Amino acid sequence: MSDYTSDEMMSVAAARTLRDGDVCFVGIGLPSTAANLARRIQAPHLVLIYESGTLGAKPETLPLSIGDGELATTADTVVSVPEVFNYWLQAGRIDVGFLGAAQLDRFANINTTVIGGDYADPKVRLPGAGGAPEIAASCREVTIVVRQSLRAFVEKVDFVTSVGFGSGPGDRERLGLRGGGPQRVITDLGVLEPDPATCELTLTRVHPAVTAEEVRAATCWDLKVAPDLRTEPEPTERELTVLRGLTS
Amino acid sequence: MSDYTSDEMMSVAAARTLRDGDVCFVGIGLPSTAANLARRIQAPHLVLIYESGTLGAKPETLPLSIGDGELATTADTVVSVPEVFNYWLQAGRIDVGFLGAAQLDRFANINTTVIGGDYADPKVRLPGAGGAPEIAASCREVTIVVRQSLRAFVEKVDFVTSVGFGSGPGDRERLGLRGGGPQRVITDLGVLEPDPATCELTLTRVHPAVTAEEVRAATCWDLKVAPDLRTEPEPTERELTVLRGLTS
Amino acid sequence: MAKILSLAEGVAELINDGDAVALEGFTHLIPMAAGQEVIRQGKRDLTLIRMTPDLVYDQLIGAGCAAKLVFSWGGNPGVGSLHRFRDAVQNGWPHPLEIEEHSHAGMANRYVAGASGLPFAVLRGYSGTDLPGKTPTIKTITCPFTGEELAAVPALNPDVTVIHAQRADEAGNVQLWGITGIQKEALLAAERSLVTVEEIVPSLEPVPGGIVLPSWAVTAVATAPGGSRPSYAHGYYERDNELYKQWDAISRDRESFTAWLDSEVLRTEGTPA
Amino acid sequence: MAKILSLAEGVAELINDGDAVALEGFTHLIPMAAGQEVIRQGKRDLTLIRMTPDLVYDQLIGAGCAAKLVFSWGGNPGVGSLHRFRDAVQNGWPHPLEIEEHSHAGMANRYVAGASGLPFAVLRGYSGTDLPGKTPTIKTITCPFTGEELAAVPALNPDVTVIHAQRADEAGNVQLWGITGIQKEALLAAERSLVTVEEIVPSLEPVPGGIVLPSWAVTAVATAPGGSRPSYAHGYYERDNELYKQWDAISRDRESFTAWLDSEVLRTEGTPA
Repeated sequence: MSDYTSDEMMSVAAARTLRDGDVCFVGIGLPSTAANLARRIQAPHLVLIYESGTLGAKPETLPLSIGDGELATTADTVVSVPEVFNYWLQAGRIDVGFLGAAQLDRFANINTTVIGGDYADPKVRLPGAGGAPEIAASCREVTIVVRQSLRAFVEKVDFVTSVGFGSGPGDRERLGLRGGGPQRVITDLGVLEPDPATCELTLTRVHPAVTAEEVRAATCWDLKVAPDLRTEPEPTERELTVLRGLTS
Repeated sequence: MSDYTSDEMMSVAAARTLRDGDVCFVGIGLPSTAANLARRIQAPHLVLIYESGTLGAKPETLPLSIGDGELATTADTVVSVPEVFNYWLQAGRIDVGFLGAAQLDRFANINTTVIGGDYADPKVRLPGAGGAPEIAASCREVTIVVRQSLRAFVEKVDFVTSVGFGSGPGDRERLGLRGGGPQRVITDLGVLEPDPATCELTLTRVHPAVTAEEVRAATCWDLKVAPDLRTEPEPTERELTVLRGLTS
Repeated sequence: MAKILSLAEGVAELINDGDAVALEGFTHLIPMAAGQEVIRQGKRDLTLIRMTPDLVYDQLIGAGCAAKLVFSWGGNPGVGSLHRFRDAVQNGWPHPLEIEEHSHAGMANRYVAGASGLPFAVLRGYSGTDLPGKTPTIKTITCPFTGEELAAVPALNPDVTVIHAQRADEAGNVQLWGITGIQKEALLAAERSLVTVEEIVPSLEPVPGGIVLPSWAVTAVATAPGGSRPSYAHGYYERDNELYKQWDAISRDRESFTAWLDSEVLRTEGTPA
Repeated sequence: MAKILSLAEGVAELINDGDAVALEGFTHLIPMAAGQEVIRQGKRDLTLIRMTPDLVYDQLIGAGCAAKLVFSWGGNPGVGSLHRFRDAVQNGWPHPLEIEEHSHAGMANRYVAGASGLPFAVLRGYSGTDLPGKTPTIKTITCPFTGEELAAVPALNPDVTVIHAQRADEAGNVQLWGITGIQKEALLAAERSLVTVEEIVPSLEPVPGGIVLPSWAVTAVATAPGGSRPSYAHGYYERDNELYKQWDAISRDRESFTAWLDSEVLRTEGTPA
């Protein structure tokens, strides 16, 4: 096994969660990397949908934006932006949505809007919502990919841009959110999954050579650890080779 | 001047009302005949829109249906049916809508749904609304083309499929109808126009050799006649030649 | 991914008695062969949904397959009446037909809402007409920003939508072009879908004005060459306007219709009239 | 019918101080040259509407043209932040910027409502997020058929929409293809429209995946070759990803941005950076 970075481990772990044939709504950056890796390893029929309207894109190289030309030329079809949001996302046709986060809380609610100060006069103005609130609402399941740190894994997000499980069990149903919500958070340290009873994110896997205590130390809230905590297998040579080919 | 039929006179009179550059929402039958005649005479830049989604169709021959293949191949662009109704008709982009009628009343309300009996058990079941209610509502103006008879020009329509002026002045505004409503009714006997004050259809022109009394006799209500009643000029040789080329 | 089936298998597997079924295609690509297969398989109590019932539903209604019709324009385009539709509404033959009547704009927006996963659609429509008094699925809604009153209509979500397209590839991706009408919305609004195609090809070459429905959004594809005659398939064959005109005489009385049904549909095996 | 103008004439005639202006193009065909012409002409107090402000609005905001921004995602795609946007929101430089913030789905549907002549749109959106509390143009509406609560957003109807397209014909019919995004809706929603194009050709050959905006629905067309760089024009030139990355350094502080503005926009005549 060659050396690999924690970011590479994160991408590989994210890619492994995708099943062949899944229809996947892909954001740019780590999600796009993971989805394109999965398509070359265990999920050759993964259907990639970018919010620019490209359905079934099969890019050779990783796009920088969600609207690079190669996404259109390799897609099964290109539809308008209203159509991708209304006919494809909102209608519940997407199996997996990938999201990033600037801040995340124990119920997997996401902030990508403002940090510090208040909304009208923020300390840091982030890009905002984009497609995320409706991806979080409507996909059958959501995978969040984010580096684990005290800055990101907070007790309470400064702004709820996209809803995970709100304040706990029953909230998604009350809010009329028809997708299943976040089913996993993949970080550079491990994997967190919502507890089936409480919806609280729980550490279920650590990456090789990472301890549960290290993950807890990078989390503001008192992170629960699953009794059957497992270790994510190391990246295979094939995974690393393909990943590095994609990102080089 | 050659002989011509009253139907030919009706088509010619309808075609003459179209101005070059008008954007025209065309139904099949007499409206399509009139619009295609106008495009070959005084309105070469008339834009023909059929509800099948063909924008700017330029058919060589008269289509039998509103979705004949030639409409698509000659169109500037073909859009979906929801788009033609929402983005083009409802948004108020159409100058002139053409409508037919099975029954018509003095306020130019149209029935194409049922005649006699009641709605649940009609004497005659007609095709119904199609695009007409929203054409009548949204076009800047509407031209109705219909043969004049006691059967068609009734005191009160059995069913209001498409609104002309409702029960009189102010009704269109009250109903939220944003188009200007019917500006003329072209028949095989003459032309009726709404009185600017009362909205009541008034005979303003008769076709050659037709008298106002003949028109009144073919109308159930007490049809008013404009003080400056004029006679529609006979079809020109050119109009007849082109019309017969289209319909043969 | 879409399954590739025969037309008979597709109709048998996807359409059940009592289903709400939309056979769509706006003047172009009308799924006539599929309609006749539904007749041959003796499906009953169907709620038939379609903007323009056309010959395809005149045949299904006359053959006794329909309990209800949801529609917006029930004529023979450019010719006149649909006599089997009229006979069912006026005289209850072969049995009474419940109707739910809209305008084209209303029906189109109902399919859009259905395809979008919304329970209703908003439009400027029906205002001042007698339709809302007869059709309970037309209501009003107030704009929360301007206070304007507009029409609201519920989403259409058929159990099954059937459309005809020019072609599909071997993976079941469907391509159609020319007048594409309401087919995408009708298909995406449905629980299940059957697409008949002129041919299955190894791969789909892009066509100007064409749309592609991905295999994973389609339930089944079946080849049915000529499957929309006497409607047409742009690039394959033209509309048979003569047959539309002849339908007037065939369908005008019950006897001639029944004779046609017997000889052209019931005694054939998947060959469109 | 669309008038054929120069870019400078088009911006001068169509855009007034204080207008609500949408320069649209979703990642592809972003009207960069038009944005820089707006800067050169010193337009002020604009309400800038755009789903993804991108470099084009970072430049307009930094140059002091904007009073308000209506948007859904304000980042440099694949790179990071829009520093001029952040500086305006966080520090009020060069002057305070009012914001009206939505999601992509909300903005897209607002354009659809605008293009459709409706006062509002309905979507499944925003539920449970903090956006409705900060954005007064998000309300709820109840389905009159099911009783479900959904989000309602008001139509967007810009005074002017500007888009970039691959080409137009001499009559002013506009054609674009590749990722067509939200351009049709944004243009049809506006009172007036300006389309910059790579070239004007004698006639438009159909292109797979292409859309045509008829001349009579467009106010003015202006040629601007390379007019969407460093965004791209499918079939003409590719996205300049390096320039997107370099923008991060150029825009990061006020001095380097001002120097760039001075040398690349203000001292040039219609040549995009």
